[in-house]
Amino acid sequence: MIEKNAIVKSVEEIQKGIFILKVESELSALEATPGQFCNIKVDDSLTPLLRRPFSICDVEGNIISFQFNIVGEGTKILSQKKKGDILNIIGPLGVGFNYSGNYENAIIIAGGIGAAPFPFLIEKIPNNKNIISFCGGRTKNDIISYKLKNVITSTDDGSEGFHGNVVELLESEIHKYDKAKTKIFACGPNPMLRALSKFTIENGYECEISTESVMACGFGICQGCNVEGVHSDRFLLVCKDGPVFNAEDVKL
Amino acid sequence: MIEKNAIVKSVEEIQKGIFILKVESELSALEATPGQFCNIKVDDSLTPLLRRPFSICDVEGNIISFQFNIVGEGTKILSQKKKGDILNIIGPLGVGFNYSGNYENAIIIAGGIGAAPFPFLIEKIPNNKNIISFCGGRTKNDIISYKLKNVITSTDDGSEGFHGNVVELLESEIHKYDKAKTKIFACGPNPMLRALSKFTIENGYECEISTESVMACGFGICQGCNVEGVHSDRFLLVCKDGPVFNAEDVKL
Amino acid sequence: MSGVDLSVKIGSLVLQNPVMLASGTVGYGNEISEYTDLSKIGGIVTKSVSLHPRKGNPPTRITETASGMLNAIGLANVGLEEFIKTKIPFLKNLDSTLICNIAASSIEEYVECTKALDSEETVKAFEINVSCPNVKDGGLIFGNDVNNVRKITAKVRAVTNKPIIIKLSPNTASIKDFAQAAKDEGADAVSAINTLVGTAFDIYTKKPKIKNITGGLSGPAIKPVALAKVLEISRNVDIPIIGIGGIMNWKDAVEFMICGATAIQLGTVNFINPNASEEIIEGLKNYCLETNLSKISDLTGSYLI
Amino acid sequence: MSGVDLSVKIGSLVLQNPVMLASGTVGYGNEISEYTDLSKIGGIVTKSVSLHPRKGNPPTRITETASGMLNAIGLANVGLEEFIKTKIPFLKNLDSTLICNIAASSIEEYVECTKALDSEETVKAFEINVSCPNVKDGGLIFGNDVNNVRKITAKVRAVTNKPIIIKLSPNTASIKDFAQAAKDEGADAVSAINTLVGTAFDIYTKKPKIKNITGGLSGPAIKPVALAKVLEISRNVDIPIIGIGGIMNWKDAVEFMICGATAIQLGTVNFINPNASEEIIEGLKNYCLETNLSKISDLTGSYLI
Ligand SMILES: Cc1cc2nc3c(=O)[nH]c(=O)nc-3n(C[C@H](O)[C@H](O)[C@H](O)COP(=O)(O)OP(=O)(O)OC[C@H]3O[C@@H](n4cnc5c(N)ncnc54)[C@H](O)[C@@H]3O)c2cc1C
Ligand SMILES: Cc1cc2nc3c(=O)[nH]c(=O)nc-3n(C[C@H](O)[C@H](O)[C@H](O)COP(=O)(O)OP(=O)(O)OC[C@H]3O[C@@H](n4cnc5c(N)ncnc54)[C@H](O)[C@@H]3O)c2cc1C
Ligand SMILES: Cc1cc2nc3c(=O)[nH]c(=O)nc-3n(C[C@H](O)[C@H](O)[C@H](O)COP(=O)(O)O)c2cc1C
Ligand SMILES: Cc1cc2nc3c(=O)[nH]c(=O)nc-3n(C[C@H](O)[C@H](O)[C@H](O)COP(=O)(O)O)c2cc1C
Ligand code: FES
Ligand code: FES
Repeated sequence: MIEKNAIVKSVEEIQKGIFILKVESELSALEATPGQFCNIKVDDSLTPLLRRPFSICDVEGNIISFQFNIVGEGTKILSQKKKGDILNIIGPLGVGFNYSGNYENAIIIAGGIGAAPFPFLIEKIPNNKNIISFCGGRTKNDIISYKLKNVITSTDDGSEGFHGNVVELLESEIHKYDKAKTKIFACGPNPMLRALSKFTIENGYECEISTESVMACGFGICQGCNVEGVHSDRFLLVCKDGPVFNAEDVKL
Repeated sequence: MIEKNAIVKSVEEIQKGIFILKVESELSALEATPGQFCNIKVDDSLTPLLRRPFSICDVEGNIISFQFNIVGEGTKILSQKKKGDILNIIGPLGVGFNYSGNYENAIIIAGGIGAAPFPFLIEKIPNNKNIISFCGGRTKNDIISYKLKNVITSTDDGSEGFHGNVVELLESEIHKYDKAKTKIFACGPNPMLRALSKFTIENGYECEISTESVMACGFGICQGCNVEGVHSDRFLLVCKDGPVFNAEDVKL
Repeated sequence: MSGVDLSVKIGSLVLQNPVMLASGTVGYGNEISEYTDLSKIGGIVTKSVSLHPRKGNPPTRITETASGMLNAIGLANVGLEEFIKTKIPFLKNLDSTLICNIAASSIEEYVECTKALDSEETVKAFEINVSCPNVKDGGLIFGNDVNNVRKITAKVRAVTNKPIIIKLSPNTASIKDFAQAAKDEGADAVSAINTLVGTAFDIYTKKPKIKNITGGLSGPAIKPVALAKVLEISRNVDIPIIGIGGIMNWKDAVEFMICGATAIQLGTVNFINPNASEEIIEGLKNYCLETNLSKISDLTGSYLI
Repeated sequence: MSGVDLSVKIGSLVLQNPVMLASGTVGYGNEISEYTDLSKIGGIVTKSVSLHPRKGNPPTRITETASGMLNAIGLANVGLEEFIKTKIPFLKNLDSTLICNIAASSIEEYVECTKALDSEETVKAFEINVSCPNVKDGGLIFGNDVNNVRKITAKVRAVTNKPIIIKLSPNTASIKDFAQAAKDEGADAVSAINTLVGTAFDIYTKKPKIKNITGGLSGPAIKPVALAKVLEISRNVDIPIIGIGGIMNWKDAVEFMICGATAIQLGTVNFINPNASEEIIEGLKNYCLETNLSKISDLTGSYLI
């Protein structure tokens, strides 16, 4: 975990409203684990005041990519960055996905911009595993499959792929995979993660989810990013204990 | 007085730390008087919150120029504007120079960035008048003579022109001009204007000075830009009663 | 764009919409009328008027802070007589609801001013400023003593039948007590908040950036505090509230109404965007359409907590 | 870079420089020690410790505002026992001056906590938090009653000889009365300010953005208010003041010291720039050199008004 000025290499709109930001950073990107995030100060102004957290999307040498959509002022400012701009970044932060283990099928569940951490995960998952990516969105325009592998899609409005949400898609497909040899990695909006956790817990699937919470610091000093734990009498911190949790360990 | 989005045409650093910003605006630049100013929102962020006032430096068709140096955050942001950026501008505001009248010699006194309003004034002063520009600065690097005419310089450190301040320079040169046929137009830091006013009042020269004050609105509603008047039992407002005053009308 | 009822009621006063311009931030209406159509707004509150003209504080009167500004204008105003003679005639022609804000250095002065203006037909209501932090005589010394607020309200109430709004200070631990006092003595509404006391110093001259030493903090920086004060009153006292503090756009206005405001006032934003009022009225209308609200007054106090 | 004496004194406590880290914004020091060298700072104030562990408020606990943030953590902390067992050993090795901040729901609890920690050699002073706006039991109900502050100070004073700092609430009309009460009962210093009460609502769900409904406003937005409170105490009460509120850089720190602060604390800035403390110490040193100040303590209260 270090704080560093990174140099913007490019900001590209890969599809309507979805951006890939690439920065060059001395921070040892190589030490990062998929699912970890960085906390970015979008400029040196007092508004927005706080850093903005983004999952590490991809790492190539000392180039780190982030994938994001425009939500409010912070992401709008990020989307307007130009090559050569300086961004102050803290990271890598938090606990990422545990992709070791002897599963055979790695099932990725991405809801909308929840696709962000998976290019990096896919790269790190050992070659002998079978990777399937389920990507859901409201409409076909909301499906993001940037650098994903073996993509199967679902849309709420049926405009592409399975007609329904991505958890329903998973439920209809999961019988194809041997439960004991399957591990699920998911990221997306809270309602999706809630539905998914319910399914994986009830059906005994191994499942890790990457969660979100408003954050002030991103590294454990503000206590602002708490989430109710299942086996814990204190709250868990998304930035330190997460953002990736075992589905059965948190109550979203 | 209108509020309009203007399009940045260029920002050029004409000498170390001195910038010319050109914008294209529907606001009837042609109606402006030299010495008037515009109040510019440097971006749509909440910091800096208030607009920043700048004298109109020059007008060519619907292109308005401003000349400025970097003081704090607002001017720093302005200096980084790119062609095509949008700036919200209110103007022209305030009372400008009264350059009509039957004087023959127009003497311009510019202290540092106080040179800003004079290109426009020089353009408007009738051709049959004799224009002399006295420009002062701390060092030769602080002398600004952008688009000025018949420039005579002074520096506090003697690195260029007269060794001393610009008021002392004026005092040493003024005997060359017929008092009754001379009008002085000045802009610069308050101590300079104070010294100048003292001289012109004591010696009976006609003199108009362009003053500065912190401003919130720029058009008379906040009462924040007051200055002590000489003949007035209320305070004068720099933004409405000024920024240009007869030297004998204000106590700086 | 039809079918939305934007009107709101403050006591017997009906406003065509909840957007008003705050005292001290639009003078007497003339300058800002070049930028915005005052006939469209809910109401305009005049710069505080006092019995006699006040020169106000010497320069420097204002300074910028993070997302805010400090001001110590010192209630500079033309005084009652001049106000009636020269300002009211202009305001009469604006076709806007005029609320006269009154400041004073003694309880008697509040009463005298109100009495004198009561007969002015153009003046539709009074806002009593008991919360100006920037003058020694009057203002905050009243605003921080609940008994004074009680007395002033009662005495002013006795001399006018027009709606009375008491403008409260946020510089107190329990604003609800002041709102309750105002209500008890017959005020029709309270407005909240006036500015917070603040200061700023130059680190090289070691002098305060504003001559008065302290000033009143306004602008977006104070919005969370203002919202909490409005909510506190709304949850404890049954009186119409006019919400003020850091409103920059229609979303902020909606937030105040949700927290309990019947109407809102725009202050500092007028300096930055003199057409904010029209934009906010438009935004409120669209919000009502978007959320299927036929009467904006239903928004007031609609918080879910 | 030599010849500047940055040390300051708070009662009998000598700090190597005036820059401290504020309670609740650096946990117990371990996380931030990865970003900044804690042995260089003047002191570190722990997250408020209470007699028993507190889970704190459920999510959402924080939200951003214009140049500020609201928090309602709800004094989440490990409790006295765990603090002594696991946190103090780590803090002992940091080679930094440790000040223990204590929160409580009753006067007895303040006393009990102080007593238990008095024997811990690592704890060099106590900061008594009578001003947390985010819990129902304790905190602000003490902080807004001058008699309670008086009582708490007296009782805590009776059980320790270590320096006592009373952390004051800004949510009051007259903070000087509270500082005077603290002084009268033997406190060595006051710290000012804790957060201002504020709120924010979602305009579509109509729910508060933080679960606790209101939270504490911190960050640059509150700096002008904090400075005014420090100045008010400084001009009226002869007691060392620790200035807190919106400090982002060394200039802000200087401004607080000019207004009367002997030392300062960094809060919200730690979240944004965890190395701020080192940068500010460096900036203070340079300012002293630049302005020919051989002892930074001469800056305290050097305002010219
Ligand atoms: C661990 C983590 C990883 C994330 N990874 C990504 C990613 O890879 N790509 C991506 O597009 N987004 C990601 N997000 C969400 C992203 O942080 C928000 O979209 C972003 O902060 C919005 O900032 P804004 O200023 O544009 O929006 P605003 O709504 O103006 O922000 C206001 C405040 O709310 C917070 N906020 C708003 N939305 C969210 C959210 N969904 N989660 C957390 N805080 C939020 C902001 O940080 C800020 O404090 C991640 C969030 C977390 C916690
Ligand atoms: C009528 C008028 C005309 C002006 N014309 C010019 C011009 O043509 N060229 C130019 O370079 N400058 C001009 N100035 C000064 C210019 O407005 C300031 O330099 C600018 O506002 C500084 O903003 P900042 O954010 O960079 O500085 P900061 O110091 O960060 O600003 C903080 C606050 O102080 C105010 N402020 C700072 N310096 C001044 C100043 N000298 N005068 C008034 N307010 C100030 C700012 O407006 C802002 O409110 C003019 C000022 C006035 C009043
Ligand atoms: C420059 C200035 C002058 C003000 N003058 C007055 C005044 O004369 N009377 C009054 O009641 N309030 C006065 N106020 C307070 C405003 O009416 C309003 O309550 C406050 O600014 C908070 O709102 P805002 O954050 O939208 O500005 C003044 C505010 C400013 C900024
Ligand atoms: C997230 C957060 C948690 C805080 N927790 C505490 C606390 O436990 N005890 C306390 O005395 N103050 C607490 N504070 C208040 C700070 O110590 C400080 O007084 C306040 O934030 C103002 O300073 P700032 O503007 O620099 O943040 C907390 C502040 C924040 C932002
Ligand atoms: S974001 Fe600060 S503790 Fe997690
Ligand atoms: S700047 Fe507002 S009145 Fe002059």
